[in-house]
Amino acid sequence: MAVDALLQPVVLFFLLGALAAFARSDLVIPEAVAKGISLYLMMSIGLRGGAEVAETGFTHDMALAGGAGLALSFLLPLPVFWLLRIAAKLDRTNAAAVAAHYGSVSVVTFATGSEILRQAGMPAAGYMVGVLALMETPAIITGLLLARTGGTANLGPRGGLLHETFLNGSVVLLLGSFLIGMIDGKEGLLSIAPVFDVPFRGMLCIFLLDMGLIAARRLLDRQALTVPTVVLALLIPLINGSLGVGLGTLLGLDAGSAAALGILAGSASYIAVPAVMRLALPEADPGLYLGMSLAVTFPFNLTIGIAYYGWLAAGMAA
Amino acid sequence: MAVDALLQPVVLFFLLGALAAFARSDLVIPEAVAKGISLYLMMSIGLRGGAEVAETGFTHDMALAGGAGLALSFLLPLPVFWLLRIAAKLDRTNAAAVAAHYGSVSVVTFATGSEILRQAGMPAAGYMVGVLALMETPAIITGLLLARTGGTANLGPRGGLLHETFLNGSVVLLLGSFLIGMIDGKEGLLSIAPVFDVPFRGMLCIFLLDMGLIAARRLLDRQALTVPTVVLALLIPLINGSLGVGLGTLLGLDAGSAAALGILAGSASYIAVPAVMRLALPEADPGLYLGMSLAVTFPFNLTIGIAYYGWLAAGMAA
Amino acid sequence: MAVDALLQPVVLFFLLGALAAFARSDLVIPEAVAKGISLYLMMSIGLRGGAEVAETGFTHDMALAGGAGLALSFLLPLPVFWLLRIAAKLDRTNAAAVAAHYGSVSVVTFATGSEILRQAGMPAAGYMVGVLALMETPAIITGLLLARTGGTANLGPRGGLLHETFLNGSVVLLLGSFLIGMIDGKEGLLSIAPVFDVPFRGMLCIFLLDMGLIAARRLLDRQALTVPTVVLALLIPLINGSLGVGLGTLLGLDAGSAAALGILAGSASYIAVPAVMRLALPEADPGLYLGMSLAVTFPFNLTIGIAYYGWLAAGMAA
Amino acid sequence: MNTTRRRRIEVLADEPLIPAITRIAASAGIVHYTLLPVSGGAGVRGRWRDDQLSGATSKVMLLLVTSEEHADAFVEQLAPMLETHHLLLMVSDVSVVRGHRFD
Amino acid sequence: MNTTRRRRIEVLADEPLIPAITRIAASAGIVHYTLLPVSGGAGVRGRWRDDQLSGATSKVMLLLVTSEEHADAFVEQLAPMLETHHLLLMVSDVSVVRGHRFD
Amino acid sequence: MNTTRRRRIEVLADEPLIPAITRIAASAGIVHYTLLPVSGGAGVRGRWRDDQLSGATSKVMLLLVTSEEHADAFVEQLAPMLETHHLLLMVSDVSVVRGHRFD
Ligand SMILES: Nc1ncnc2c1ncn2[C@@H]1O[C@H](COP(=O)(O)O)[C@@H](O)[C@H]1O
Ligand SMILES: Nc1ncnc2c1ncn2[C@@H]1O[C@H](COP(=O)(O)O)[C@@H](O)[C@H]1O
Ligand SMILES: Nc1ncnc2c1ncn2[C@@H]1O[C@H](COP(=O)(O)O)[C@@H](O)[C@H]1O
Ligand code: NA
Ligand code: NA
Ligand code: NA
Repeated sequence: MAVDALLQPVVLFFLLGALAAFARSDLVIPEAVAKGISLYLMMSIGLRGGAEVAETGFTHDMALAGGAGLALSFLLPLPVFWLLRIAAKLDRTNAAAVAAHYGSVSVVTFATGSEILRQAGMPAAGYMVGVLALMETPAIITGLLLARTGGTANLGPRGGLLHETFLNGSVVLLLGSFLIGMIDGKEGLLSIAPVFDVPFRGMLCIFLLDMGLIAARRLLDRQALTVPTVVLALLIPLINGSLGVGLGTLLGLDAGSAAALGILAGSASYIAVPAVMRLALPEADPGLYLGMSLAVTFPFNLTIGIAYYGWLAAGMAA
Repeated sequence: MAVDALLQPVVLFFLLGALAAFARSDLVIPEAVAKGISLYLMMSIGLRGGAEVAETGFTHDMALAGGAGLALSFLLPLPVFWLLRIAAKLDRTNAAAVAAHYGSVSVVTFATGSEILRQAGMPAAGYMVGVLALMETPAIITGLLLARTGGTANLGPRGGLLHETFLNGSVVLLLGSFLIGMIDGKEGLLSIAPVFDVPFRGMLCIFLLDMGLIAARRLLDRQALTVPTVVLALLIPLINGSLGVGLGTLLGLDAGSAAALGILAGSASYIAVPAVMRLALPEADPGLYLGMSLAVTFPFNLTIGIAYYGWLAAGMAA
Repeated sequence: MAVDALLQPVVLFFLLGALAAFARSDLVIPEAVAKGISLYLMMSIGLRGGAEVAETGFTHDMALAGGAGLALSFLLPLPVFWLLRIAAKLDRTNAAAVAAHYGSVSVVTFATGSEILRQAGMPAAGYMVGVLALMETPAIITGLLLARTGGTANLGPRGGLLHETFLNGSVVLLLGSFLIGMIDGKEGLLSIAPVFDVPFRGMLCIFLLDMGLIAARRLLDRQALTVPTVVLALLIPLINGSLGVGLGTLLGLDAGSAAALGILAGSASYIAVPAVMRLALPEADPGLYLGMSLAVTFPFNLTIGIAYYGWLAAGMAA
Repeated sequence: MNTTRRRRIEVLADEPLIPAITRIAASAGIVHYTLLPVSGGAGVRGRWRDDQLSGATSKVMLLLVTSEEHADAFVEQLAPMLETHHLLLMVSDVSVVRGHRFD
Repeated sequence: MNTTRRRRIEVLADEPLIPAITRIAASAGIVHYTLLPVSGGAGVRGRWRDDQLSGATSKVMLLLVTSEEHADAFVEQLAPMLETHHLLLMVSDVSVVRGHRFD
Repeated sequence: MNTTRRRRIEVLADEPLIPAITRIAASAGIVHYTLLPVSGGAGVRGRWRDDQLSGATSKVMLLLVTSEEHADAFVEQLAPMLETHHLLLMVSDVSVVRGHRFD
C-alpha cells in the first residue's frame, strides 16, 4: 500500500508544490481559490458522511467511535503538553497551544487518508466524518486549561472563547453539511453529486498542491522550529496515531474505521485551532504551532503516517 | 411541493448560511469565489435557455411571455412606489430606488425556482430565460422617472445612465450567453455541458450558502429597515408574484412558465439594479434597498414565495 | 473548418468578452478566479499530455518534434528582432523583449488549437505538450542576448535570470503536471478525470471570456501600439506559424502535430515571458509587448491563425 | 536627496463612483492616480463588508499625489458631494523625488 | 476650503484581533473605521504572506480618523498590547473637510 | 503616551520588482516591511488594472517605517531607478510607540 499511496496524484501534487517552493519558484495559488477549495472540501466531506449515516442509521459502533474520538481529543493534549515541556523546553503557553493542535484533527489529512484507504479496499465507515467533527474542538478546551491563562482579557472575543471555538467557520460548515447530508440522504443529494462527490479527488489535488507550497515555504521561513520541535512533530503523530488505531481495534471497529481513527488522532489541526489560538493565546507563537502542524506533521502523515496507520490497522484486525 | 422544496439541498444550504451568520460564526465565502459562481450561474442559465429556444424556434407563447415580462417590469414599480410612499412614508428618491428593484428580477431566485419547478414536474419553458433578461432593465427606467431627478449630474456616468443600465456586467453576460446558446444549440454545447449544465445545482448550493450569510448579516446590521419596510418586503413579492402568475395563465402559458413569470415578477433585483442606483440615485440608501430585496424578499421567495407561485399556477391551470 | 471553428463556444465567449469591453461594459472576472482557471488549464494540459506519452512511450517523432521546438524557440526571435528594428523602428531593448515573446509560446492558444484540431478530426499527438513546455523558455535567453544588457543589476533577481525563467510558476506547473501524468498514466488519472479532463473545454470558455475582456481593454488603452507594431503583430504569427507547420511536415510529423507546431511557433507568450521581462528588461515597455502579444496576436490566432495553420498542415500532408 | 513637498489626497468612495471622481480629478489637473482595495468598515450608514455581489456597496480608496494648487481645486470641487455621496476625504503632506512629476 | 486637522491612526493586526481592537476604539470614542487588506510582510517574527488557510496569520490594516483627544485615549489603551500582540501602530496628521464628522 | 517621530516610506512598484526592492531596503538597514495590494491606476504609461494573468503589470505598495537616517539611505539608493522602473515613492512623518522598534 505504501508505495502505491505515494504515487497517487494527490500525493504527487503535494510533492510538486513542495518542490516548487523549495526551488523558490514563484508559483502561487490565489488565496481566494485555495480558501474556496478548502470550503468545498468541508462541504463535500460533510455531505457524503451524512448521507452514509442516513443510510446505516445510528449504530453501536458509531457511538463507540464517537466516544473514543471525544476522549482522544480531550486527553491527547496532556501527554503532548508534557512532552513539549520536557523534551522541547517550551514555555507553558506555547506548549499548551501546540498540544491543542495535536489533540484536534486535520480535515485534509482525513480526506486524503479516506481516499487512500478506499483505494486500498478498506474504506472507513461514513460515521467517521461525524467523529472528525466531534474531535475538532475538545482539544482546544484542554489546551486552554493547560495554558492556565485568564490573561489577555483585553483582546478576547466578545462571545467568549467557547463561542469562538464552536462557531469557527470550518467547524460550522462541516457539521452543517453533515446534517444536510443526513436530512437529504444519498437520493436527495444525487442532483448535486456532480459537484460534491465526483470531482472530490481532483479538487483535493489542487488543494494539496497549495498545501505543498505553503508547508514548504513555512519550512524555509522557519524561525520558530528547532531540532527538538521538529523531532516531536514527527514523533507525536506516530504515537497518537498508534493509540488511535489501537483504541479503534479494541472497540471492535472495522479495520478501515480503526485506521481512520488513527489518522484523526495522529493528525494536527492547522485551520480551526490556529484561528482560535491566535485569539485565545496571542502570546503563543504561530510560527511554532503552524510550523509543527503544517510544515512537518502534515507532510509526514501524507507520505508515511497514513500508510502506516492503515498497515497497523490491517495487521491488528488480522 | 412546499415541504419537499424546503428540504432540498439548495434551500438547506441557504438556511445553513443564515443560521451561521445569526449565530455570529466567522464563516465567510471569499468574495472572488462568490462573484465567480455568480458569473457562472449567469452563463449557465443563459446557455441553457438559449439552447432550448434554438430547439423550439420562436413561438407565439414566447412573444406573449416576452411582452408580459416587459410590461410587468415597466409597470410594477408604479404601485410599489405608491405603497412605499403611503405605507412606509419613504421619501421620493428612496421609494423610487426601491420600486426599481421590485420591478426588476433576481437571477438566483429564478434559477432556484426553475430547479424546484423542474423537480416538481412542471418545468418552465426555455424562453423564460429570455424573459428574465428582458425584465432586468425596464424597471430601472421607470424608477428613474419616478425619482424625477436630474440631480447628481456631477458624478453621473459618462455614457449616460441607459448605457450603464444595459451594459451592466451581469446583463451582458446573461444575454451574451443566451445568444451563444441559440447559435450553438444543444448539440454545440455538448462538449461544455460538464461545466455549464451538469454541476449547476451544486454550484447553486454554494452560492446560496453565501447568500444566506450575506442576507442574514445584512439583517443583523439593519440600520435602514423599519417595521413597515419589512412588512412591505414580504407583501410586495406576494402581490407582484400573484399578478405575474395570473397574467401568465391568462395569456395561456403552460403552468410551469406561468409560475416562472410569477417568480420573476415577485423577485427583486440585488445585483444589477443596486449597481446602477448607486450611480444614478446616490442619495438613496443602499442599506434600505439591499436590506429589503436581499435580506427580506429573497429569503421569503426562496422558502415560501416560489412554492406559493408554483401552487397558484398549478391551481389556476387546473 | 474555419467557419465552424469560429462558431464554437470557446471562440464565441472570447468574442463576447471583447464586445463587452469595447462597449465599455463593467463586466469583470475576479482576478483570483481567472488566475485559478489559468493554473487549472496548465495542470489539465500537462496531465493529459503526460498520460498520452506514458501510453505511447518515447518515439522517434517525439525527439524530432522536441528538437524542432527547441530550435524554433531559440531562433525565431532573431528574424523577429530584425523585423521590429527595421520595420517598426523599435529600440534595441524593446525589440529584444518583443522578440522573446514571439519565440516563446501561448499555452491557451495551444489549448484552444488542440481542441479545435481534435474537433476537426486531426488531433495533435500527446507529446506536443512536452514540446510546448520545451518552447517556453529558450526564446527568453535569445531575447536577453539580443538586448545585450548587463544593465539593471540593481533590481535583478537574486538567483539570476535563468533561475527566474525556469522556475516561473506556470512553467513549473505545466512541467510538473506533465511528469505526474507520465508517472500515473491514463489509469492512474481516472479518478481525477472528472476535474482535469471532462470539464476542460468549459473552463476554457470562462477563461477565454476573460481573455476577450483583457485583450480588448488593452487595445482600448493602447498607448504603446503604433500602426507598424500592429501590422507586425499580425504578420509575425503568420510567418512563424507557417515555418512551424513547414518544419513539422518536413520532419514527417502527422498533420495534427505539424499544425500544433505551427500554432506554437505562431503564438506569443503573455504569461511567462512578460513576468521575466519585467525583471530582466524593466526599461522595455509592457504596454508594447503585452499589447502586441495579448491584444493583437492572441485574438488573431484564435480567430484566423489556428484555422490557417490547420488548413496548411492538412494541405501539406496531402 | 532632492525631495519636494506635495499633497497626498485619499478618497474612499463606492466603487461605481470612482470613474466619475477620477474625471473630476482630471478636470482639476490631476490625471495620474492609484486605486487601493478596501475590505470593510463602519460609518454613519452602519457596517459594511465588501461582498462584491453587486459591487454596489464595495468601496475603493483613490490615492492622488499632486501640487497644493491642484489639490485645492480638487477638494473644492468634491466638497459638495462628500456628504451626499458618503465619501471620506483626507489630505496630508508627503515628500517626493522628481517633484515635477506630481504637479 | 474649510479643512480641519485630525489624527490618522493606522493599526496593522492579525485578522482575528480586529473585532476586539474596534471595540477598544469604540470605547475610546471612535466608532467609524475602515479596513484595508494587507498581503504580506516581515517583522521580528519573520516573513508572512496571507495564505488565508486558517486566517490565523492574515493581517488587516485598520484606519481610524479622529480627534487628537480620542486618538490619545485609543493609543493609551492599545499601547500595552503592541508588543504582546505584534501590532504595528502609526499616527499621523491629516486635513479633512467637515471636521465635526471625525471628532 | 511616549511617541517618537519616524519616517513612513511608501513605494508603489511592479510585483516582480518587490523582492529586489526589499533587498535594497535591507541593505539600507530596513529589514521589516509590509505589503499592501493595489488594484489599478493611471500614470504616464497609461491606465492599468491588476489582471494577474502574468502578474507582470500587477503593482504592490511597499510600506516601510524607519528612522530618518535609514530612510535617507534607502531613498538615495532607490532614486536612480524611480524613472526607469516606473516607481512611485512617497515619504512622510508618523508617530510610533516603542520607537526603537523602527530604527
Ligand atoms: N472616522 C473614520 N475613520 C475611518 N474611516 C471612516 C471614518 N468615517 C467614515 N469612514 C469610512 O467611510 C465610510 C463612509 O462613511 P459614512 O459617510 O460615515 O457612512 C465608512 O463606511 C467607513 O468605511
Ligand atoms: N518597520 C516596519 N515597517 C513596516 N512594517 C512593519 C515594520 N515592522 C513591523 N511591520 C509589520 O508588522 C508585522 C508585525 O511585526 P512584528 O511585531 O515585528 O512581527 C510585520 O510582519 C510587518 O508586516
Ligand atoms: N500623481 C500620482 N498619484 C497617484 N498615483 C500615481 C501618480 N503618478 C503615478 N502614480 C501611480 O504610479 C504608477 C506608475 O506611474 P508612471 O511611472 O507615471 O507610469 C501609475 O500607474 C499610478 O498607479
Ligand atoms: Na490529532
Ligand atoms: Na420583480
Ligand atoms: Na511562438
